Amino acid sequence: MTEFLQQIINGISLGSVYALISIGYTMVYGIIKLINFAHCDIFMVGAYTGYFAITTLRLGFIPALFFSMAVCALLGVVIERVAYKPLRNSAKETLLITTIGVELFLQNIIKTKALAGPNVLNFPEVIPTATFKIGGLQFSNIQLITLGISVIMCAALQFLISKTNTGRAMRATSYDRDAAALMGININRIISVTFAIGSALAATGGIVFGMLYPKLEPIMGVMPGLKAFVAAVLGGIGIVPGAMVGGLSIGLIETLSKVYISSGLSDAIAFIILIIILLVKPTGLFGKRNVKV
Amino acid sequence: MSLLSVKNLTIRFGGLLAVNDFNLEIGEQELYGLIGPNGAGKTTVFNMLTGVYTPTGGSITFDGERIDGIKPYNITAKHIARTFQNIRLFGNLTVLQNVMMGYDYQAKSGLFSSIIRTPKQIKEEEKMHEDAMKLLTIFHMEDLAEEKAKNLPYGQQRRLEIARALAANPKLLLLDEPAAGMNPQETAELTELIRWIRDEFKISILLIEHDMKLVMNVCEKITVLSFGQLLAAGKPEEIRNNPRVIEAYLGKRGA
Amino acid sequence: MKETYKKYIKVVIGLIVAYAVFQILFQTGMINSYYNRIIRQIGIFLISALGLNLILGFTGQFTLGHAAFMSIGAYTSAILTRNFGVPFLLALIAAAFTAAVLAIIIGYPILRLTGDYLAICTLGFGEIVKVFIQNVDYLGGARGISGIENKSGFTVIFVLAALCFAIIMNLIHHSSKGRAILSVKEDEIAAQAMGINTTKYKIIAFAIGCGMAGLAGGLFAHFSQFIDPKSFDFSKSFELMTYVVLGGMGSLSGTVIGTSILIALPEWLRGLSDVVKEYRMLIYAIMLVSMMLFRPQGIMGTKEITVAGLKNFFGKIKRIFRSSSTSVNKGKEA
Amino acid sequence: MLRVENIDVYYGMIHAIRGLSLEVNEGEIVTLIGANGAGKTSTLRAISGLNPIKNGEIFYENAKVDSLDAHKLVGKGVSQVPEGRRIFGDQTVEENLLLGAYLRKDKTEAKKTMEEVFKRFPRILERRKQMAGTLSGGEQQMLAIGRALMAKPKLLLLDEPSMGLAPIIVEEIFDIIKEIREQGTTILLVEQNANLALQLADRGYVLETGSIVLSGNANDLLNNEAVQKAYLG
Amino acid sequence: SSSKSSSDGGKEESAEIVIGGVFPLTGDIPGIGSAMENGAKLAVADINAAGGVLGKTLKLISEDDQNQASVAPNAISKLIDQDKVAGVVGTYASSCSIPMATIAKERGIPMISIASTNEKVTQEGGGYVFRACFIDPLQGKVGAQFALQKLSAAKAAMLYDKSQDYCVGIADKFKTNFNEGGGEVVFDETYNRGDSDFKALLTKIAGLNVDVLYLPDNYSTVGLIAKQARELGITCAILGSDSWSDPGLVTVGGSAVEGCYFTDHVSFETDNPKVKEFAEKYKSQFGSEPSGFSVLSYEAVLLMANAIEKAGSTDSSAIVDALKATDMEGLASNYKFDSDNNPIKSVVINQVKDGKFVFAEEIQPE
Ligand SMILES: Nc1ncnc2c1ncn2[C@@H]1O[C@H](COP(=O)(O)OP(=O)(O)OP(=O)(O)O)[C@@H](O)[C@H]1O
Ligand SMILES: Nc1ncnc2c1ncn2[C@@H]1O[C@H](COP(=O)(O)OP(=O)(O)OP(=O)(O)O)[C@@H](O)[C@H]1O
Ligand SMILES: [Mg+2]
Ligand SMILES: [Mg+2]
Repeated sequence: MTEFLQQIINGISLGSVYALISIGYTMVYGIIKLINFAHCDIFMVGAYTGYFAITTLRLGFIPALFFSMAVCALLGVVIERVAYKPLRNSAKETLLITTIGVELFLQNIIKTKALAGPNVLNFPEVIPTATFKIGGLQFSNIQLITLGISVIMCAALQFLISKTNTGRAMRATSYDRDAAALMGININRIISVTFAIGSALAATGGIVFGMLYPKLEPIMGVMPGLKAFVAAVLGGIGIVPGAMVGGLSIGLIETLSKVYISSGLSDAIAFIILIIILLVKPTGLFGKRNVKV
Repeated sequence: MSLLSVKNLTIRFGGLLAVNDFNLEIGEQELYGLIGPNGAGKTTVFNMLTGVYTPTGGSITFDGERIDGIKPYNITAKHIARTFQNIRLFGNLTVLQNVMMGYDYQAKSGLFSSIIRTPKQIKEEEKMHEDAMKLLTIFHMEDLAEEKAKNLPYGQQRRLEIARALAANPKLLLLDEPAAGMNPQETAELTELIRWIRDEFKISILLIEHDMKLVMNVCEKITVLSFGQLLAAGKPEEIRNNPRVIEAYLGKRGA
Repeated sequence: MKETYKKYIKVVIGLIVAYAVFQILFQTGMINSYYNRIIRQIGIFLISALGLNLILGFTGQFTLGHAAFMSIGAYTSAILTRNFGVPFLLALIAAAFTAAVLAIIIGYPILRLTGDYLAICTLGFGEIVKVFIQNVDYLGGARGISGIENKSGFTVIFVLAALCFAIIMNLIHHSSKGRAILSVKEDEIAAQAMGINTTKYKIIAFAIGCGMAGLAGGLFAHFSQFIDPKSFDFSKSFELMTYVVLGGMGSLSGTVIGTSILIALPEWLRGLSDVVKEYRMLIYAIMLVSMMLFRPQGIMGTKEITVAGLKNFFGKIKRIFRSSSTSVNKGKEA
Repeated sequence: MLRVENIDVYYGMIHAIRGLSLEVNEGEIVTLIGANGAGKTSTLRAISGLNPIKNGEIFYENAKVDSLDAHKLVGKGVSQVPEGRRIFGDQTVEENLLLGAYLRKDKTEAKKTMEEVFKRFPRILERRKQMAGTLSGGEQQMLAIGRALMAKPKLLLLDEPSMGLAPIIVEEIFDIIKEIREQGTTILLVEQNANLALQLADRGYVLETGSIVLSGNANDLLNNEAVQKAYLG
Repeated sequence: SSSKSSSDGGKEESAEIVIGGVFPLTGDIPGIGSAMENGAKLAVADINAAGGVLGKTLKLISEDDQNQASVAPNAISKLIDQDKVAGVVGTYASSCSIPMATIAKERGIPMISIASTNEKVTQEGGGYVFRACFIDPLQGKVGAQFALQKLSAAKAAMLYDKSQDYCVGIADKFKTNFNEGGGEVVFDETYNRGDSDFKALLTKIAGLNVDVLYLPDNYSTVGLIAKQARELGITCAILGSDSWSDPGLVTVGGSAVEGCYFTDHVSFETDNPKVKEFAEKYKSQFGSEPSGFSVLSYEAVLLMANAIEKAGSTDSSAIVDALKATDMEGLASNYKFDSDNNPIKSVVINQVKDGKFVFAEEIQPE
């Protein structure tokens, strides 16, 4: 029983990492209908930036976090302006390929000698790990911080999107750009803001990830990114609370199936569950379907 | 016997009762109008007739057969065709291809003969091509055959949609606001076209329209729908003078 | 009808000429084994990409699991030839067939999904296939299968690629079934209103496309002589999609061009200076993005290379250079 | 107030607007009528900055505005009800209205305007929390007008507001247009329904294949034989 | 169609002898790729400094295989058909070396795999393919022996990447040998490529009280696993394989890998002056620590050069014959090939001490 509860804690901890990445994913998707595969590489850049902020610039945790968020926000905006904006009216497959191109670019540029080099780096221990034990159950302060950050980010983002003027403008831009412009919305700015926020979130994810799993390498974003993408879809793409729930679910499913069903098949099990859920709810757990003929 | 018989048709969207206990009878080769205020549920009725929505209650009988609840593509095979309120052409296909789409479900050639192109398949394809061109000629659109549908002006798109629906060989044609966005001159032409279609193809037409001139000119019978409910039914003159219709829909000047 | 057949004869003659030219170049050593290898690789992935174009470009179904069907074909044919001594061509047919059947089985439930939801399901299917192979010892697990016979020569690849090209061309551009498939991409609701069972056509296109992937997988197994599950993961599916999108979704000749460029490009970059070599994948990424920015609709858009189009093109070049140029018929028709 | 001089608009190779000029004075209702594809919508989109113009100039309140981004013009008091309504289908009716007041700083004033809009369109009030995408065509048109009014525009551009509406609503909408003008908003009205439009307007322009072929006093146009034949049926 | 070696005729005139190198320079393990390439470069430099091969300068052309099975054959094909190399060294992953081996066989060009431990590599090479490293069965066996005898382990747990041929191969051999040797593998579970969180399975292991935890995977992943294991209170010995052999192990694993053992090809903390000199040169030239793979790569080039010298020409069958007859002193070990073209050489066991890989044991194959 204790072990089961411990596994639940493990699952939630893993899931909150997925959720954190997933939230940013889903937000960018929700606003510009773009599966931004480069998101997980901005996540990677976020982790590396955090690394340099802490080791080279000798910043503390919070300043390093903000530094990394700022760098990634800027990076996100630049990527959007250079690589995505000219393709706004193109087929979404075209954009998808471009995001994959950007992804390859980021992965390959980070490992050049001028930047991080090809070797793995170790994310420094900015916050000393403290482990708590309660009745045989064990968890660390970093795990708590991760969960806390993802819940707060999720709530803040959801509030921003659903309740504020900027959020409405984001949704309007996503729905119909010309009509949004006729409302006086500066759509280029809104899209930039969206990317800035999404990328800053990715940076947060990167740093938290680095603290939990202190290993930095150029492809570090790929697998968590894929899982986060799955989480976003599971929750209903574009829906922030959905991404949160999706992330936690994937974390739990992965952990429990690994331990109690088969470690070799756990990824397959996670996907099978995803497919089944989508067959029952074709637009994800929280997705809505609007067909008007 | 009537061609289409709708009894107690009802549909609910969550809490909203969009159409409630609606009845409609359309005879062979009849020109029938369905009017009513915005949001009354007219398009929703079309969607139920064509299987896009499944009714929550009531029955639809067409040509002596229950058709409620069956798939849209099967309903087409039972010879009901429609146009859409917001034009839904295959924008990236040519005008000709759009019309040929109407014949496609009637094609005999299988997948395999399509891939290897048997003589029979080639002949069938050529025949369809011919028929489609004929239909386009009738609509004075033969010159536009190779144009992409999305590049046509609005009015032409509406006409193309009607042509495409006719290619599907309907006994009942449903037109959802065919005159929307047309000027009086074009509307007058459309009036003629609708009558001509009925006579030439010997089919019934059910028409949703807000242009009263068109409706009153063309339709032999009219049903008025308001808030999902049947408000009145009858000949154009009866409807025009029905005070409830005037109050709910026509307005003082409109009458 | 006569015209149709006349056109076909022309195309066949064009293909034979093209084949002969290649063979001469191989035999005389003007194309060395390395280039021969790259050309065969292009041919194999072209077959898969053509199938993907049918699904993605013509039917508008967003799939990210195409490589998985290649792996199904690859394993089927490898096991058949290696463990059961089945003749190569028969094994290829079995590879295509198995992939197609599996496509129908999984396509039936999941093709009801749309857009990105379909994408993630197909991606998930791909991962499931990969994990499955990893866990089955008979299939070699993660260690893969080696010692597969080298059978995928230029001739068989050339013939099969031409065949797949022709199948899609005939289907899409000259038949009711093809229009039905196209209409699914354009507007499903309108297509249903035209009496088209959209689910059925989605499944048909999916099965044909995945069958081609299976065929390509079978060829790949007997080309690489070694297969492992990693080689067919989702990044390979993305790669295939890149070929299709760069060439132009809905253009078969575009797929030929896209596949050729994107397989040749990283190889070409090998041949350059050491500096280029060091940044090879970085340059590849930049070029990929630039190409998409430069031609968002793909190199060919939805157009095909036609004899008339080529004549026109060469005519223009002629006019520019004002000199007589020998016009080579590439022999692809529209 | 608004002066369009000699503009050209292209869509790729298509020359949609050819040297068009028109003028709208403060307080006027001016109507632009013409057949399908004549270029009415293209003109409005050019004015509001959604379509770039090739040649010519556009002045609004004596300032050159033809190179401004679309959203900037809204800040200067020009609102548009676009053709085909273009409401934000995945937001509620209320949110759509709030978006109409996107640039307004005074939230309490905006609230007031919303009350007025609801008073004018009670149907919309009923559906305040409903997703706009599930409204019927007519309801959506009302919402689109209401949304434009939320910006308290000085100049309102209306693109076929009667399209797809029940006769009684068309009446209502034309009454509203009149009222809006009476409250001091200048209106440029694009219509297929030339009859109604000309009855309402002070002046009118007739557009054919991208150029103005006729213009003048609304009454004169109503009685013009050519106009009657082509546009009044 | 197989063509005969083409490096004759005009080649004799040229002042260079060209060999090819294939390394995973991009892809998921660029760190290992560059460690390998650097080792090969140093070998070429040393050989040329000592007068080259057959009196000519040795030249290395490196190609990238992206650590992908579908790319690697293109890389070797380019080297053979385009650059007309006399022989090829490379690469890291067995899944890349195997399809490369079939091409080497087809074209009749000698190839020395640097670090691919799957037995198949040389089997598919039809006599043309050799390797510089030991093979999986040996490594798994030695690991098991060491655990049983030196660590006195009775219960073992294994945790490895199910998707990596390398991990699966070794784990399998370890299990067989450990069980046969009287121990019991009580936990045999896997994770997937790219996983970073291993707590679920480690929690399970923590409850089993095993004596040794066997982790045959790349150094970077292993560093994370060890860390999480220690956090969960797993204090038993941890044992690994040659893919631990990179300074990155300590970078990531930190104090968690302290005291762990792993099977390796070489130990840098020995009295062997050659190895010491190599490490010095490497550091001064490339600014980073060499790994076991740098040494293997160096030795592979040495083997190839040695064979060409012995063969007296770049004729491929002569080189192959010379390779078969190899008796050469490498950096760390003596090279002789068995009938399967695998080197008969000892396995080193290293231990992590104060962040350094310290020699613990050398086990000779019987
Ligand atoms: N899918 C749906 N979900 C929720 N409500 C819907 C849906 N489809 C239609 N409705 C509602 O049903 C009612 C009837 O809509 P319908 O489109 O049938 O009206 P209509 O009579 O065609 O109006 P108009 O003349 O304006 O087109 C409307 O109030 C609409 O909001
Ligand atoms: N996005 C576009 N791309 C290409 N051509 C276009 C585009 N929009 C409009 N056109 C063309 O420009 C011309 C003018 O179109 P516009 O929409 O301005 O006409 P309109 O007078 O508003 O017609 P309607 O009464 O149908 O609304 C037409 O020939 C139309 O086909
Ligand atoms: Mg309607
Ligand atoms: Mg218009």
